[in-house]
Amino acid sequence: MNDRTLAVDLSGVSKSFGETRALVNCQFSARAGEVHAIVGENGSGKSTLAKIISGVLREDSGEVHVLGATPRNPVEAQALGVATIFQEVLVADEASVIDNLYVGLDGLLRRKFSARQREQEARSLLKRFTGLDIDPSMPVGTLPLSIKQWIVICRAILRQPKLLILDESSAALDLDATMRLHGEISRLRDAGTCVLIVTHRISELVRIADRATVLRDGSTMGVLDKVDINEKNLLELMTPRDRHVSEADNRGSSKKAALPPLMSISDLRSVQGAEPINFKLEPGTIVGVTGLDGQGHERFIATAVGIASAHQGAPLVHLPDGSIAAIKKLSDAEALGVAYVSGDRKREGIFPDLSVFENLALGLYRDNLGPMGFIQRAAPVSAFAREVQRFSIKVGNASNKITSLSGGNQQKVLVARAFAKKPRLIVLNDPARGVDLGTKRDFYRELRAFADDGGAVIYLSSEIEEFIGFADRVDVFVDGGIFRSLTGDEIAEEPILAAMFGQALEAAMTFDMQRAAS
Amino acid sequence: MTSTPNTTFPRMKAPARGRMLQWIRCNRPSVIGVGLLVALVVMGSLLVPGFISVQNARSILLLAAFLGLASLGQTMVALLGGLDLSIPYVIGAANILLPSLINTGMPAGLAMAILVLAGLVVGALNGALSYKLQGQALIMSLGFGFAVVGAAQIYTTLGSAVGGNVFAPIPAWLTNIAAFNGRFFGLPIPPVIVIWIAVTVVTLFIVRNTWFGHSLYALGGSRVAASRLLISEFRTWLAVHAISGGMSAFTGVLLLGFSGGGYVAVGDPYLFTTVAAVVIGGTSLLGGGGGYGSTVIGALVLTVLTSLLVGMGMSFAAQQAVVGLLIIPMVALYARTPHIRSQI
Amino acid sequence: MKAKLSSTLITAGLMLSSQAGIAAGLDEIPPSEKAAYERIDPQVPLGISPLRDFKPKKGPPWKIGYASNYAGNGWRAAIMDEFMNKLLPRYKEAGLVSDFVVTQSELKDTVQIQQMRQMVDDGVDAIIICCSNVTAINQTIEYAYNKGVPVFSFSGYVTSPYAINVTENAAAGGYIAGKWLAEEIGGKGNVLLVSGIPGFATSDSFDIGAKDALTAFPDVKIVGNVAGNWTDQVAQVEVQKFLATNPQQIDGMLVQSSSENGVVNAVLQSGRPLMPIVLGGEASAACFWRKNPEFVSKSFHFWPPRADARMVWDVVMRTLQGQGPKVQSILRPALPYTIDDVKAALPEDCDLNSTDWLEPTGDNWAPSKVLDGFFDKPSDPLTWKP
Amino acid sequence: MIDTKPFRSLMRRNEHLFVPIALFIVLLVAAALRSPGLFTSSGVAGAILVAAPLILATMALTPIVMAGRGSVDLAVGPLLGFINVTLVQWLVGSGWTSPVTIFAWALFVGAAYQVLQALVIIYVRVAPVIVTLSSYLFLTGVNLMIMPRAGGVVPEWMTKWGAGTSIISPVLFVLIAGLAIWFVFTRTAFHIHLRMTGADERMAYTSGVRTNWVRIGAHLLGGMLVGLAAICHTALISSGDPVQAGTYTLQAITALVLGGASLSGGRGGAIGSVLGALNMFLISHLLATFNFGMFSGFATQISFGLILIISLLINVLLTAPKIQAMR
Repeated sequence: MNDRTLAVDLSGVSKSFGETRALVNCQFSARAGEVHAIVGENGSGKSTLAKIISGVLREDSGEVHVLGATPRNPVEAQALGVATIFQEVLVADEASVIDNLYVGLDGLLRRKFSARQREQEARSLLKRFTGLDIDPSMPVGTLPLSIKQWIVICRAILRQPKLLILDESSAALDLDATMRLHGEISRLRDAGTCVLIVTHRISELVRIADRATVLRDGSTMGVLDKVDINEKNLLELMTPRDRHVSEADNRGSSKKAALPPLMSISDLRSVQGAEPINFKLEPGTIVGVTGLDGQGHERFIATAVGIASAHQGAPLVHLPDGSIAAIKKLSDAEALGVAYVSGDRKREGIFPDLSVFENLALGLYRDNLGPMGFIQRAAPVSAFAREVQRFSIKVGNASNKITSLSGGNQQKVLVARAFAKKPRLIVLNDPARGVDLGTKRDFYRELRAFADDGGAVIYLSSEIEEFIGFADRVDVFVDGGIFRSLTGDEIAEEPILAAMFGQALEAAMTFDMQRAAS
Repeated sequence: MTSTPNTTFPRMKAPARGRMLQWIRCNRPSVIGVGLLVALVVMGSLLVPGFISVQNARSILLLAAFLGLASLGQTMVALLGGLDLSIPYVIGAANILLPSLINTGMPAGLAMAILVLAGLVVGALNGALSYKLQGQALIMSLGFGFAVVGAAQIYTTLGSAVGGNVFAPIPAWLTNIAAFNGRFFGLPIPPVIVIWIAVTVVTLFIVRNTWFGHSLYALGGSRVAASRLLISEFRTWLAVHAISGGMSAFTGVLLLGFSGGGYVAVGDPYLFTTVAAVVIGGTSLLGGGGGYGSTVIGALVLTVLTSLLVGMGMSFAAQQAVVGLLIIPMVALYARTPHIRSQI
Repeated sequence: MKAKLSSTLITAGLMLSSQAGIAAGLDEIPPSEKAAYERIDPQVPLGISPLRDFKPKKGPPWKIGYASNYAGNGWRAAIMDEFMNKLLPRYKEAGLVSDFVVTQSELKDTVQIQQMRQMVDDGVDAIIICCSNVTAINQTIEYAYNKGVPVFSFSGYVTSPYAINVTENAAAGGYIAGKWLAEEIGGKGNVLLVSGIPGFATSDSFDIGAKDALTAFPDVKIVGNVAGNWTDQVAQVEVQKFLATNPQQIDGMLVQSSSENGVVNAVLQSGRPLMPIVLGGEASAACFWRKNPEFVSKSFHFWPPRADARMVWDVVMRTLQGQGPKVQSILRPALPYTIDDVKAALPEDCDLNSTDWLEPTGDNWAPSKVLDGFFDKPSDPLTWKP
Repeated sequence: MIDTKPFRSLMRRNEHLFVPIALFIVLLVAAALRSPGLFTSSGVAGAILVAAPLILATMALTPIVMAGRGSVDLAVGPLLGFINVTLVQWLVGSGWTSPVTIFAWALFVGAAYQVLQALVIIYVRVAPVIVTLSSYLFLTGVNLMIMPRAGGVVPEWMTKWGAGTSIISPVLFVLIAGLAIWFVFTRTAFHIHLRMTGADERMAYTSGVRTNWVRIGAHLLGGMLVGLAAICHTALISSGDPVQAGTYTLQAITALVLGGASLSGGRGGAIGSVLGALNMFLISHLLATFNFGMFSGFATQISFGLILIISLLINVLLTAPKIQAMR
């Protein structure tokens, strides 16, 4: 295996975080001068792999060879010629653009570049990628997220890497910018750089990757050459054969009668200057919400539950007694029977120090306060038993800390918390992020059952596949407004993709036709 | 012993032994704290003659009671990831204002109530102004402390020949509360110990059984997640600072019986010992874990340790050095910060 | 062992200081007052006064500064009262003093240094300090001296050669107190030493003297030492903490005055039987004594505040008037008093919480006649004519 | 047409200095009106003498705070005291009084202790505020064990330092030496590493900054400055004192905040710290002119408290709109 042309060569690498096994006897190799994709579902271990290659994490066992050595930390990796762009946009807001670009390039005491050189290089680099003339002495904190993303990319390019790792790094870029990034990647590849792209976005890598390694549950499932890189092959390797999403068809059984809506939104602007949003949600429907990153769909979800305030207008909830109330803040949503579940469970979901039971019960105590405001435990206890059953949560001991559960089970607890409140409408923000397919299937089944009982669901996801066979309608956001609402057979990958990129429906159809023909 | 509201789920199925291990794992700081306490008492009984005696136990409990009362607010603020450095100054201010008010002819009980109320108000104000500051909130509390104690000293010095400290006849019942030979309904227990026990029980009950208590832990665990459950960080932040101010004032007025007169520096030892009690008890200063039950253990450990060191002939200075050295291993046991590698 | 060591040190110190004294200014002292210079703390400077030929820059009337470093006890309060309400009006009327500036540094040397320098720069004619750190402000005193501003330290000395110390002989006071206590407890037992503020002149001198006295009583053991800061509240807290953590028997309390009432209360609160305690002049403790006459046999004026204040004021005025102080340190001995003196001074229903002081009767502490002996051109400051 | 861009960017980078500079000017004007004596040569000399230890102690805190993780060093006062008492008790007591020895000892002890703290923070992974709290208690105790009460003498050559009669004084040179160390430090890449580490440690770490070395370096620099502060303090009080140096901790933190540094890291510098310490000095100087008498100590305390509160609130108001823009 010690091929000289191999920029990266990992064999038998394992890595665990406590109980969780992120990588199990994983094999991976990439050559100089190729674009190599690392693909897998969330939680398949691809980010862990990238971090081991870039020296941030150390393997528990196995062999790691990166550009002829084994980097023990980012400093060593960088000395070898590795540059990594991490998932999170890591910038120091208070520092200037120059400092953010050149950080880590100097010696411990000696500066390697003159101030003038830095200033010019920074200006021209940013001009090249963003097309904007940005003052490099500006503090980064005042710049928009997309520019920050470019700063992080430019930081890596400045290092003239022999190995460039992009870990889901185009998240904050629009289509045009993604194309420019891909151009840069091709240029680097042609100059002999090995480029690793870590992603779960199939469409992205179909276009650019020379080879792809697919991970599932921390192990290598296979390596595809350029000609074999297509959606079917990738999905086959990424997901266990017995658990394909399409098998679980939870689509609404029939067309709903024209019931009065549960929620209606008219002429709402969640972002200033965007197209006004009109949105209706009838009982029994599941509406998917999606868009490319930064297109306002996340902001819309936040506005719908009152976490963010709208720039204009407000979502209205139609109550059973016929009255209508507006959601202006989160407490309004709560009072009107609208529940919210976030997929970012580490940040806005779980309480890591509390038990499994408390994590669920915390959502219920306030509705069940007894005399003198004391907490009553009877109702939460029975709700807990009911929800554990419903979602078949593997709890172990309910008084264990929630962090003792797997990610999927943690997420189930959070969804169960929303269910336990018996809401009329559930809003979910990418709840299936990083959970296994079994859990996803449980979610789809229970959400469908909830809708069939007269509830309604708004479901945001960045993965198109999630909507297929599940959502009754998919609203695709572009530039802060709903670009297109898709229903029925339109809920398929190509039309949604086309809508996400702001293309006309016909274009999507021709695209589809062309594919069918080829 | 811990007050973390990790309610034991009613239908526990695990076998008894596993349950025990589980419990120990969940309450590791408390277990370590109690273990340390027992070890110190055993060492004391072996090394210091007269260590195991009613007299000594009473002394230790009395000193621990003051520390414990002063640390209540600190514990709650620490649960939210903050520190209240105004505690010693509020204690000092209350300690000089009470005799000053008594000198004006006000009944001592009324004066005490007014001061505790004033402490609550000052604490709430501190909380309101420091809320936005996050990392710098402790400096705000320090500034508040300076301002409060400065104002109190100016007030008490006006029209008095003594600067800072205040001399006044202290009612016998107030002295009795804090005296070593104090009696509680005829029992030879200084009432302040009973007060501490009562405060502890009430606090643990409230934290376990009210929305406020659960809010504390929820916010300490994850601010955003808590806000999604409509827990107001501002209100809770305000409340814990108010409690801290109120408890500091309460400790200050109780200490009057101990000091025999208004003595502004009576609170000084509590600047860092309250933090030490909180930390040794096992409440993480990063927010989230621990609780007042832990702090009670921490206060007892600190006081027993001090008594042991004195008994072994160590000077005050040496005691302080030993306490300082003890803090790092204790924190390293249960509140290490994660390695940067795991934060990316 | 320790006691022995310190006693050797003291003896050595005594010899040294007396030699220096003979060489320098001790023969300038009126023979009748030489007794006050026995058992002196070896660090007290005894040279010829640097201000013998002092002439003020201007005046009268003069502007006097009082750089106080503490205000938290009744003793300091009594001094302030004497300065502000008794002496100042009288000397203003006589046209000798125009202004009296007070600062307070809360026991922080650096703050006191700043305040004193500021006083000099703002043009005071003399500075009074009290019971401060022995060496920390020496540079500042020199600074003041070079700008023509003499500094007077009362109730405590500084080692600077440029200051005049007007003080009681605290080491001798400590010796008397220690000897009395040892005898009072029958020459045998455990003693707790309650110091003033360690590192400050009077406190250290007193302790040196007290320990020296106890070397004569090998069965008397000092089992602990706490700092009472010359403040009842501090002493009460510290003694209570000591008693709480030390189960052993305590037979006597060697207390520096201005905290004796706190110590008495601490013992009462601890539930232990009352043991002999060294009393100074606090009216509160004296009142307790009046009500419990068997408590102790004797008490002492170690540093009566009002008399001390009058003495330093007198010396400041005389120096500014160019009367020429002969020596660096003007010392007074401790004065004993008995329960009869207390009965004469306090009514039967006296106040146990009083903040007053018992003072030596009349002019006993520093009679004009005696002070005259310390100056080259003596004259009563109030009747002095330029 | 004048190019205002460099000026604007300078302004932007130094926004946090607006408040301390404004306060400094106001205080100077007030001092000129109330106490012209301050502006004489001996007035300035005295100011340098008295303010030098606080200025240096505040500067010592600066790199440590800049390194982030909320690492305000609570132990700076007791460490200053430790150097002070060991100088007087051990060195002078053993006859080692040459300036070289004294300076070497002060710098070495300060740096060594701070590096020790850095190592505990890095490898034991205990939050800095707890490490320094532990140090505070430990050193306060140790200082009293080394020297139970104030006293002792300083070396012969140092006794003259405390006079403070002319502006050009040894203390001024020590102060300049401290500023020079700082200036040299800001010219190196280490300064950028420090700022970046404090601003976002994860970013710095992944970008190849040796964050552990940076933290050690920050403490090393801080320790050397504590050593210089201790020398100035020792010269000021011409003796050893186990207790009083402890008060520098709270004073220096106050001065640091008054100087516009952010305790959350990344922001701060010598100019701000020096201004903060000078403002503290000027405030107490001004208050002393009012003849508060017995109140003077209390008036100073309440003023420090109120100014600290106001200064923090102004900082919040200045930075609040920016944070919102970021979201």
